[in-house]
Amino acid sequence: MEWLAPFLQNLTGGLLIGGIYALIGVGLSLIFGVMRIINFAHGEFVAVGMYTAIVLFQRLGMDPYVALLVAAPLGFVLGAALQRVVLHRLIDAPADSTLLATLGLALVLSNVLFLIFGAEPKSIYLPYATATVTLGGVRLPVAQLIAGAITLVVIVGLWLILTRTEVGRAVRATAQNRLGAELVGIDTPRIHALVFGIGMALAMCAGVILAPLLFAVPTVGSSYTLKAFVVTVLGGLGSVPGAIGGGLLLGVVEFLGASYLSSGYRDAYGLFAFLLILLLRPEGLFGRTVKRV
Amino acid sequence: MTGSPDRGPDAGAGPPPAAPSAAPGPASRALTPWLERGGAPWLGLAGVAAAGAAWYVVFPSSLSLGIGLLLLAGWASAWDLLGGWTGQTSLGHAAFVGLGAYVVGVTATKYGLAPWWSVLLAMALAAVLAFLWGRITFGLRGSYFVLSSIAVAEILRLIAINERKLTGGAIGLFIFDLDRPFGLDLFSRHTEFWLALGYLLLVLATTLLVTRGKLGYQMRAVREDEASAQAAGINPVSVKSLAFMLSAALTALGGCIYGIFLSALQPQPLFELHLSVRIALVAIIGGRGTLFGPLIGAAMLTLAGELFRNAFAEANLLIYGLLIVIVVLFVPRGLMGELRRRAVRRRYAKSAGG
Amino acid sequence: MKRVFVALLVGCLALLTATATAQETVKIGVITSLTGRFAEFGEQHKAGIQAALEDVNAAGGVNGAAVEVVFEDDISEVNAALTAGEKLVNQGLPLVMGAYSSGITNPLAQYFTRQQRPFLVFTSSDDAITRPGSDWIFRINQPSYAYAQVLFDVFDAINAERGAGTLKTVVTVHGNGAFESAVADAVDVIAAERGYTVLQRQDYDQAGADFRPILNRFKTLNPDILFMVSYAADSVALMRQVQEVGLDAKVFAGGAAGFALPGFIEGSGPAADYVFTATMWTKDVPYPGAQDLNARLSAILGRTPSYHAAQAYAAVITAVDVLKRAASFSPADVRAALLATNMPDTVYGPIRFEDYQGYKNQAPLPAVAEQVVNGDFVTVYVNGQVVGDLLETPSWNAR
Amino acid sequence: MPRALEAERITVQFGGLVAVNDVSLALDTGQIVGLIGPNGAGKSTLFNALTGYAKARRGTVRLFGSNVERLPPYARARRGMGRTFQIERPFEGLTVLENVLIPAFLRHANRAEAEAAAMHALELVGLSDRAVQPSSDLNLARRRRLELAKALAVQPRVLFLDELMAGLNPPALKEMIGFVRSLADSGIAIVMVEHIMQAVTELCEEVIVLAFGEKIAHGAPQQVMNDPRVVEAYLGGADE
Repeated sequence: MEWLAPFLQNLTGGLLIGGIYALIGVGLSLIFGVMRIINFAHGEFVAVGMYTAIVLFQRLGMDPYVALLVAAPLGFVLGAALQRVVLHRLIDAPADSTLLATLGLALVLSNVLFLIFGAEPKSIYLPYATATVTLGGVRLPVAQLIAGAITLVVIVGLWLILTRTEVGRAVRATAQNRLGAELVGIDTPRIHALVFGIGMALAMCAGVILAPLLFAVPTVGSSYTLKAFVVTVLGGLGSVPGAIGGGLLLGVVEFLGASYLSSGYRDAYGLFAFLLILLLRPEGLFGRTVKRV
Repeated sequence: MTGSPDRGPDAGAGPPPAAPSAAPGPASRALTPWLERGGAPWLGLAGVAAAGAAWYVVFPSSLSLGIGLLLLAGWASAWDLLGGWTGQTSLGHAAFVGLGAYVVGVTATKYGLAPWWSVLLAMALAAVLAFLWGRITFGLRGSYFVLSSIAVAEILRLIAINERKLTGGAIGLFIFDLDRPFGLDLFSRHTEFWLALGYLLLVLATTLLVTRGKLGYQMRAVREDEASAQAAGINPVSVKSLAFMLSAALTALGGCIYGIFLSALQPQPLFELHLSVRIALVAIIGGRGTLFGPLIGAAMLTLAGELFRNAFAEANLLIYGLLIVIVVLFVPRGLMGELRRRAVRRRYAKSAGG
Repeated sequence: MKRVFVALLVGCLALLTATATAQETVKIGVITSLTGRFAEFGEQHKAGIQAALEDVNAAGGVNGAAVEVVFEDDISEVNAALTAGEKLVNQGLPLVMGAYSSGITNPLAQYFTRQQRPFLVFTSSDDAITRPGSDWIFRINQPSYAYAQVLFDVFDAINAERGAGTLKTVVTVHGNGAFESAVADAVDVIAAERGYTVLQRQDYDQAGADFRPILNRFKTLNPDILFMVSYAADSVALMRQVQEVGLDAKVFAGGAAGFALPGFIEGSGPAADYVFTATMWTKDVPYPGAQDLNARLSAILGRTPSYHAAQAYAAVITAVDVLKRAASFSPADVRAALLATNMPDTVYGPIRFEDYQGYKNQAPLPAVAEQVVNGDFVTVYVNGQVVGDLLETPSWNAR
Repeated sequence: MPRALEAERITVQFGGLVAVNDVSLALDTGQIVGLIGPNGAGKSTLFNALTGYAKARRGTVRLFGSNVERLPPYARARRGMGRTFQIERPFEGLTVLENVLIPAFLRHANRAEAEAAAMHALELVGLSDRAVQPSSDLNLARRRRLELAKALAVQPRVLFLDELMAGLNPPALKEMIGFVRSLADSGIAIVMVEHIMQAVTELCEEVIVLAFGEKIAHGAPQQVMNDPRVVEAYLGGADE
């Protein structure tokens, strides 16, 4: 049983990082589900979140977990504005156009971060960032536990909004059938702005949570965009619960792969899983069929 | 490389066939019918060749810049076979650039293979990779192909980094020696410039020939409407795969030249997403599904990059990001696509009015 | 649209033809990253070069002619660097120097070798630049091997102080860039030579990585030495996670780059204490004028300079010395002068170009080791000698 | 002598919903069969199952005696199934001639021959004077004819027409009816989904009525129209 403790250590490590992947993936999947847009700027939203936390910490000494209260509404407003100003014009354009527009947004965002903050990596040092608690022989980092708890709260909140409120019903109706939703009087452009705002808010929250754990560089976004893609494809494009499962799975796959196989291929494990899913079960582990007849 | 004047009529890449020419001047009596029958793009190709030669004469000390531009234009044109004419956006074409460069590097340094064999091998490998990749993704509905394209390029980059025995890992591969085909020094910037120009012309000529033939029309049919294409007896998966294989092989060919140009190969610049994105955006901004759009896009963005170097370079992709948003919103067909659409309208209006 | 295009073309023409004009000065070409992701280092280079130009021109330049530096920005990209290289070669400059990243310098070195023009490297430390090297490539700065070497010198010193066998086993974690991999390779080689055992070596991809899987794995191995090679962002994440995972080693060693920067201490907090790191130059090196140069560079930059600035300073001093001695500015004569270089007391140490251990035209300078003590870098090993206390690393529980 | 098309016991299901249940039909060369029924009766789904665009859960489809039910749509097209789409979709950005050139390539690899065949198809439907026009500029009636020319260019032996007559004005309708008749006379078997009763009664010898995915009547147009079940299906469908 000598292997068990390290295995549990790795498993919890993977689940904790997977929780953050889930938070990023949920936003991407929600946007896809409702708007049919693959948002290439999603990772950049995460990066914007990290920098927001850093600025608030450095200028105002604000604890990143308090900064969430600023970042979430800010992300919502920015996202809704982006949707209104840019993406709304493309609502009836081919899927490709919106995809390219978000790719353009991604480039603009990461380069603007570059212009403002420079290439130098930035981070936040919190005394409790390296603290741990031990539970049955497994060391759990405090910062990651807080991150996991916040992820849980945010996701449960989102679920409540989607299932228990009028707005949530409108969102789900729009996701199922935009035309039908319009026929029953739902203001779908407003719903789109709302959803894009929520998506960006979730991504920025993930960024804020990551800020004390990792480092921010302006180019960090693209790797999170890629992770979000893998997460959503694993879970099934457009499926919010799927994205949660996909995120946790990706975290565990990466962590175990890096622990027991080779760490150099860490990012490749997720990508291999991604291709394997496309080959064997393209609808994702939790999704509906996408194979052409 | 000049075209045979008796090509069939065509309206996709050139002027429409049947419209009887209004009033040919006496001097252009022989030329005009040839242009009408689709000779114009060949004339354009000759113009590209002449412009390339002019660059060589006028800027003899800026050959590297020229090589960079020609290769980018060639890659973007090769990308366009799949991304423009067939409508399958790829953000992973750096995979083929890197593959081409590495095949030349590995075979030259480890096995002493002559470069022309390496080039053939690289093109074949690229085509095989494209075939398998298409197998996995082209049967799926939605944006899976574009997502997978990033994933595959990333995986190749990680392989190049981790399989050190083959690729030299992160430290890379250094090409010190190459055979001299026909006594040509492949390391000379002069040779490389002409190779790059020839490469671009080859890609453009291939595009022109393909898009005027059966495959080219099948590619467009698949791009426009797969259900309709199937009713015409077209298997979308195999048309997409063929276009992808062609695009991949041509991109890898350019990668071979690039590998020789650098002669120090490292995974990071060769396989990175940045390069894939640049290839795709150059083609899209210039005009997808047009013969000269990708070339125009590459020329514009390269020259703009040189000009605005000091203003923008701290964030040197900013200009790409802004341009792509502007193009998507206001010029969705790209520069050449927009010009061509207007020209077609005008010509049709004229022929309908006259 | 057409007008914009014409304007672009004309502008480009003007740029390309605006090359060398009349020359009463001696021009040296410098290719570095003034913009793009390595711009931080280009700025350091610029500061060093500015200081050096003041000094050499005050001292009469090259036999009376003022020295001028032609900067070419490689925008942190290899294509632009090669374009710049070609431009400088075609301008007929007697000597060109550069660049920051090994990924950029390697292709440049290939190009200058083919063109048979001398090229002076002063920051890129990839071994492959001068090993095997070529007749035309010269390097002032220490190769990546030196980063590992100086830390193993420290390990040997610790073994000598606390008894042989105190430090025996090593685990290595490194980024998968060219430079980090090269240092990790050097660790393997030196460990084998000096009787240490490398238990395991793991690499990782990209900044912002999560190192816990690797560190958990290392923890089960109980290594004496944790050898880390990474850039700035990762160095902080690594030390934080080492503390978090509770990986206790007798020595934490940061081979290069990230660990020697002030940002490492700022970001890691107390976790940075006791870490040994290799650097190429500090204000405490026992070479004449080091403190003074450091003060001047600080004034120019408005912050603490990194060793890159000193390297650029040394490069200009060396280039001027070479051009003074060159029989003519022909490539062959400049190369001959480079080969004959012998500058025993520059602020960067004694500079001459030698062939040794497979290197060619490489200045055989040792690196410097520092230890972080109470949130500050303390120089502990210079020029083959221990110059400070080598503090023992307490276990994480005891801190 | 095998029949041109024989479909037996076709069943199509979407999730739990049975869209087409156990429907059979057969026809010979030169024959026209009409497929009618209220909206949502499963006509288009049956159509798609026959041409390969929808997956049949059960049942067989034989084209001149050989089974094609496992083949994808393009393979059925190659074996002689031609079809039009209810919402006509010309290939945007291509001219009228190029639109027809694409299916014509199926039978002629050589560009000149394919072009001649495409021109021939355009002449058949009366669009040859529009050959160089961008296809997006055509009006509805001409788009319909273009759609038909595209279907004809694959040289079908069995032709599926999906609401070809919908929205045409009386002269255009009359012209189209005459044209479909001549196609049948030239030896093509035709299955048509149609709402325009004039076209159905004038063209079809046999009509199949679908309601809620079931075949509820089958026979000559006049006879079927008087079937009480059919009347009820239409009325029932009307007040939904």
